Amino acid sequence: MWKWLHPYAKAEKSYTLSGKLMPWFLAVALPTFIVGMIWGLAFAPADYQQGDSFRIIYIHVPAAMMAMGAYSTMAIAAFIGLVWQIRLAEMTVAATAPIGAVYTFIALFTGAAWGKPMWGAWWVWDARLTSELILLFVYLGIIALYNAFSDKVLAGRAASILTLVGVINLPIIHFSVVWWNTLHQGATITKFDQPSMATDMLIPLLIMIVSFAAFLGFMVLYRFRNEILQRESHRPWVIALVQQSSSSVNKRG
Amino acid sequence: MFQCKNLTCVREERVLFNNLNFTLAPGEILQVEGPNGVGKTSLFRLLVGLSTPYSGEVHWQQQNIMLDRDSYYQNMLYLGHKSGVKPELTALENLHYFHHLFNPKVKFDAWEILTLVGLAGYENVPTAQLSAGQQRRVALARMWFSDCPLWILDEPFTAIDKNGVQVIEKLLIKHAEKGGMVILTTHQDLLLPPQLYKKLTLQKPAAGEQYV
Amino acid sequence: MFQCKNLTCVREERVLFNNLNFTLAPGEILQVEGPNGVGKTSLFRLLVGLSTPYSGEVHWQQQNIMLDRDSYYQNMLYLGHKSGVKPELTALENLHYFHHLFNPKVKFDAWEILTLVGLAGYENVPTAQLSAGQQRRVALARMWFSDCPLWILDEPFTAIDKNGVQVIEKLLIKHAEKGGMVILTTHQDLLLPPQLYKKLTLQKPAAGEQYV
Amino acid sequence: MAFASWSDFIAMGGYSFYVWLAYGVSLFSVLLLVISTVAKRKKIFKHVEQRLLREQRIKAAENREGTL
Amino acid sequence: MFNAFLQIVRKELLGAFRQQSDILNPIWFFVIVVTLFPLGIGTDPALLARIAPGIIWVAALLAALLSFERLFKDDFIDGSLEQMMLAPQPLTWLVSAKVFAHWLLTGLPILLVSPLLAVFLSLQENTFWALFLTLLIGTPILSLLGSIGVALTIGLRKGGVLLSLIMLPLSIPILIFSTMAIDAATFGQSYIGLLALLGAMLVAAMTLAPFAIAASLRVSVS
Amino acid sequence: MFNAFLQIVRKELLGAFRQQSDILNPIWFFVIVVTLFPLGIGTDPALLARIAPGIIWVAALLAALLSFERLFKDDFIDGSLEQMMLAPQPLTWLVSAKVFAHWLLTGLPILLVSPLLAVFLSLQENTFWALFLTLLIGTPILSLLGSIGVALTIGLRKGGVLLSLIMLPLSIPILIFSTMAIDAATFGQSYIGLLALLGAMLVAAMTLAPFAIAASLRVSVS
Ligand code: HEM
Ligand SMILES: Nc1ncnc2c1ncn2[C@@H]1O[C@H](COP(=O)(O)OP(=O)(O)OP(=O)(O)O)[C@@H](O)[C@H]1O
Ligand SMILES: Nc1ncnc2c1ncn2[C@@H]1O[C@H](COP(=O)(O)OP(=O)(O)OP(=O)(O)O)[C@@H](O)[C@H]1O
Ligand SMILES: [Mg+2]
Ligand SMILES: [Mg+2]
Repeated sequence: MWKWLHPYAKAEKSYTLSGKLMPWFLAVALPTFIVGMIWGLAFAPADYQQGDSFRIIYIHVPAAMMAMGAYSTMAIAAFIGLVWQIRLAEMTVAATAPIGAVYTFIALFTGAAWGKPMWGAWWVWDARLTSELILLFVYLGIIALYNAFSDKVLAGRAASILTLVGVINLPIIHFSVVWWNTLHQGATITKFDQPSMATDMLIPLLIMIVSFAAFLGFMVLYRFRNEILQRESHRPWVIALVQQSSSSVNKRG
Repeated sequence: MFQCKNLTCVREERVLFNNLNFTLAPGEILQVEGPNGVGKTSLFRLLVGLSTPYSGEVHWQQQNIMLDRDSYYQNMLYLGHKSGVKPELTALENLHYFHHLFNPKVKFDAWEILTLVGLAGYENVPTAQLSAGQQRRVALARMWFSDCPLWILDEPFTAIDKNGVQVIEKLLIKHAEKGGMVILTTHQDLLLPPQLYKKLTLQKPAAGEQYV
Repeated sequence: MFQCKNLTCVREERVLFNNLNFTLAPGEILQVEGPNGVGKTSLFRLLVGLSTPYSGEVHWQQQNIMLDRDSYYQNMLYLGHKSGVKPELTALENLHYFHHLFNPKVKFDAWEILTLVGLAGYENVPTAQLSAGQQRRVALARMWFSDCPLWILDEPFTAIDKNGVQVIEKLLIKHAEKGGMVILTTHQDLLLPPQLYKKLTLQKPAAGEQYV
Repeated sequence: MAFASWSDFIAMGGYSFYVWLAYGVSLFSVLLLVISTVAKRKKIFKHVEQRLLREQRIKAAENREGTL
Repeated sequence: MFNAFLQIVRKELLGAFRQQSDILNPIWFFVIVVTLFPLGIGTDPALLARIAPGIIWVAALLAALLSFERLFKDDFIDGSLEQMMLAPQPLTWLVSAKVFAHWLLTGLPILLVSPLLAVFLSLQENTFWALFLTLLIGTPILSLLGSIGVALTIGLRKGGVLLSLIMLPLSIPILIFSTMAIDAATFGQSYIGLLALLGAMLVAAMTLAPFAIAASLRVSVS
Repeated sequence: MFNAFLQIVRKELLGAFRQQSDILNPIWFFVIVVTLFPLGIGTDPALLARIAPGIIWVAALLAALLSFERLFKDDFIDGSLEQMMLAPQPLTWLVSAKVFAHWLLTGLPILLVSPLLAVFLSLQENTFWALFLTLLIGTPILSLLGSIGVALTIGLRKGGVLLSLIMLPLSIPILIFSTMAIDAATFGQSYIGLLALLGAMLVAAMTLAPFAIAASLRVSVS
């Protein structure tokens, strides 16, 4: 697709393109977030077993799902980047990792805050929980590796390799509930044929999932643009951009 | 035939050189010159395929070296700033290892070669216990039994004494006479007669070329 | 006054030199010469007190250096094969550290000195990302703000380009003119006029002196 | 509306601590992510400006005599 | 090509035997870690036997980890790694030789001392055999996975602890399956399925890891 | 003289902060090791709580161990160690600064994350405090003892595992007293005596170790 472009122009083109896409993602993420959160917190009915503590689900589940989603994105991007030698794909990997890590952290933390009232402990060594913790470690490893390289082209490639190697953990996370008997809930919403959840509860959850996904997209694009700027900072167009922004600041102040 | 086509090197956001071109034919010696930090080592690491250029290609016998590393490496000997000698092994063991890994088909007598590089009597001392110059000599010994036509030497004379430098220069001439090629850097003046070698002087990019 | 009295060095059962004596007065430059592996670095490590001699003593101002290290080290600057520069710190940070640890009383402007050693513009780059010669320059920069009268330099010119070598030699002369002393080794010929420096040539011990 | 009053809403059926803690920490960490991302962009811009200055310094130093 | 493989293994072993303590080091480390636990936890034999397999496995993991530095780092510093990357043989192949040598120097010794430790920690015979088999299959996987980690972190100064950060999550699956197999053995159940799973992981690692290692090296050494 | 001390500490911290991950690394390693155990041993909270102090202590020991290499080894390789030995200040003093920096970069972070781990391993409050206090007194001793080990092994290539051999036996007394104190706390007994003992060891180590380190360095770097 990019073949007809001048090799140096790819990055600049993707920079502008992603800049154009960003507002759209934000336009989805923000309203859905507000609607979903108000609906979930105030309007959805309380669970007959868990009472109002179940409202944590509206961040817990989207965060957990998108944590895995982010990793899958990274794995695909890493594969593309390494096989077809596309540097932009490697940048995507680096751009996504911190967001995935934050989502994973949120899933873990909200899970813990939910577990205390439900199971009576902040933490148990349950398969689902443990595998989520491992996912967090994998994310942190990728981020640390990326930051440790000073040459960001090499850093991107190293992070991509590690991402692919880390894929072995994905099936373990996914099947952990099947393999071990566990305290944690099995699939409830992903059984599409017969969702075992009241629609009143389900709809805000779906809205929140959309919101989290759109926000993921927005942040990936933002960070992706950062990566491009950082790596291309010896190119005339970046320097023009910098000089432009600093002069506009001067005008204002 | 060794060709360097439109090579551009960018390190940490700085352009070191831009669109570098040169060709080396059999029998030629090329000295790459330039002040500290101009990019000689960076260039050499591109030439041997240890790092990937920002743009441009290096060709060996009309073939991009990145596409066929093995056949390139069968014909190329690189000695860098780091010597690649294992300090806990003796000089003899190091040579044997190099021989088996790089030039398994060449017949050679390790003791003889160690004598030639001035290490007679030190054959069985762990390399870590040799002096800086002696350690360097163990690495340089590879030139004495290499059958590769292309030698790429990054400051081969560091830590070598005067007599040693002369001996190595003679070896380079002999190699070129047999149809080999040599690319080297050094901050000392070569003692070779000027008609025997070409020079390539790297310079800091001019103001207009700082950004690509 | 720097004196080296009956120094004998034995390494791994081999005698490197035997009963070495020399004296250095203020304003003198001494070049220690000799082929690879003759024992120059070993000698220097004895002179600075990093290793203990087999026999003999080193005196600074009539005082054995081993007995009063602190006052000796206040007056001595040593640069060895290894540069002592921390690769993860920038050139600037390295200089500040050296300044505080070795010459806290000297007033100095680190930016100015880095410009003098040719590192203008590289002040805030981690040293690991500099070229071999540039890293060496960070270490050598200490000579520009050192107030120590005695400099002991083991191959200070390695990896330094031609222009750099000249500048350093000028600095050495200036140091000697101010009453300083310099002991150095190098395999390159010094460009200084011969009356400005003395030479000490180390030789392999003759057959009779191989065992002490 | 699942709650009768504001105070009911805040109380979250007795689970207020856990629910609000979960929401609070989540929002906070997302906010941190956003802030650090925006700051990163600013940092890159400043870095490039500094580099431009640095290049000027190199130019100036090239004209000086007697440097190593 | 086989010759190159043998030469590399020979060089590694020679270097290790020259530094005599090097061969014994992983064993000693392993033994010391295993003896630390009874000190830290208490000496109740039933408790010890219960946690023994876990401890032995964690100790094996840490011993492997500690010795990884030497696998590539020294070679990187003295430049012999970059020379290896310029050898006219496929890098994947040469890299496999290094990993094999690493296993010979760390995995194998651990296997050899494991009977001794079984006695120390009052393991039963059945449990011991499960432990031994999982170690036999698991330690090569550790060597392979760890090598990827080292290859990625080699160019970085102070990659040491970063390496553990990268490697531990990757080796957790092996740890989990191994201890599951050992638990099964303790309760007299069949654990052949889990062993087969580990075996499959070994085969996968053996075929894929050399490529990952070679690619990582090309990134780190540049 | 104080200035020299501060400068060395500053240099170490700067270097660690430059490599941002470097500060977090000991913590992460520590956290990961602690999570390995439940995976290897089983997830029964009562069992975990029982062996938790032992695990945390062993993990602290290993984290310290892994980070020792960097304390002097890097300095040795790049020659800044020999420069430090030529500085016009007492070597014992400079060496203390390095040890202090090491503790700031490994011991302190471990103290800071220990509450988190207490939650993971379901520790009780009383036990946790005993653990915290023993770590507070014990980790500086580890840093001091370990430095002697590094200083001794530094000139040797591949001293890494040798170091652990030297250091682990030295640190066993600390481990034993600490776990005794924690056990006492668990059973509600007073453990002040044991803490005092540890404190005495700390004072002894602080006064004597710098001399041992300096002397070892003079031997190793020659
Ligand atoms: C630290 C603790 C916890 C962690 C790490 C955690 C992790 C996860 C993960 C990874 C998922 C999978 C999302 C997906 O299907 O992609 C999930 C889903 C879910 N979790 Fe948790 N969880 C924790 C605690 C809890 C608690 C305490 C509860 C409730 C009592 C809970 C209820 C749920 C529910 C209902 C789902 C949706 C399941 C589905 O439809 O697939 N979680 N959690
Ligand atoms: N660490 C060591 N252990 C044992 N012997 C050593 C050690 N270092 C050097 N030697 C021996 O001491 C002799 C002198 O070494 P030294 O490094 O002093 O030589 P040098 O004159 O500095 O040589 P160069 O010009 O190569 O730097 C050498 O022959 C060497 O074999
Ligand atoms: N690892 C690295 N990472 C980033 N930049 C580097 C790295 N190594 C070198 N550079 C930069 O690249 C430039 C060229 O370095 P290089 O080592 O190629 O110089 P050189 O010509 O070999 O110099 P010397 O004569 O000192 O060996 C230097 O200005 C340096 O700042
Ligand atoms: Mg160079
Ligand atoms: Mg020398």
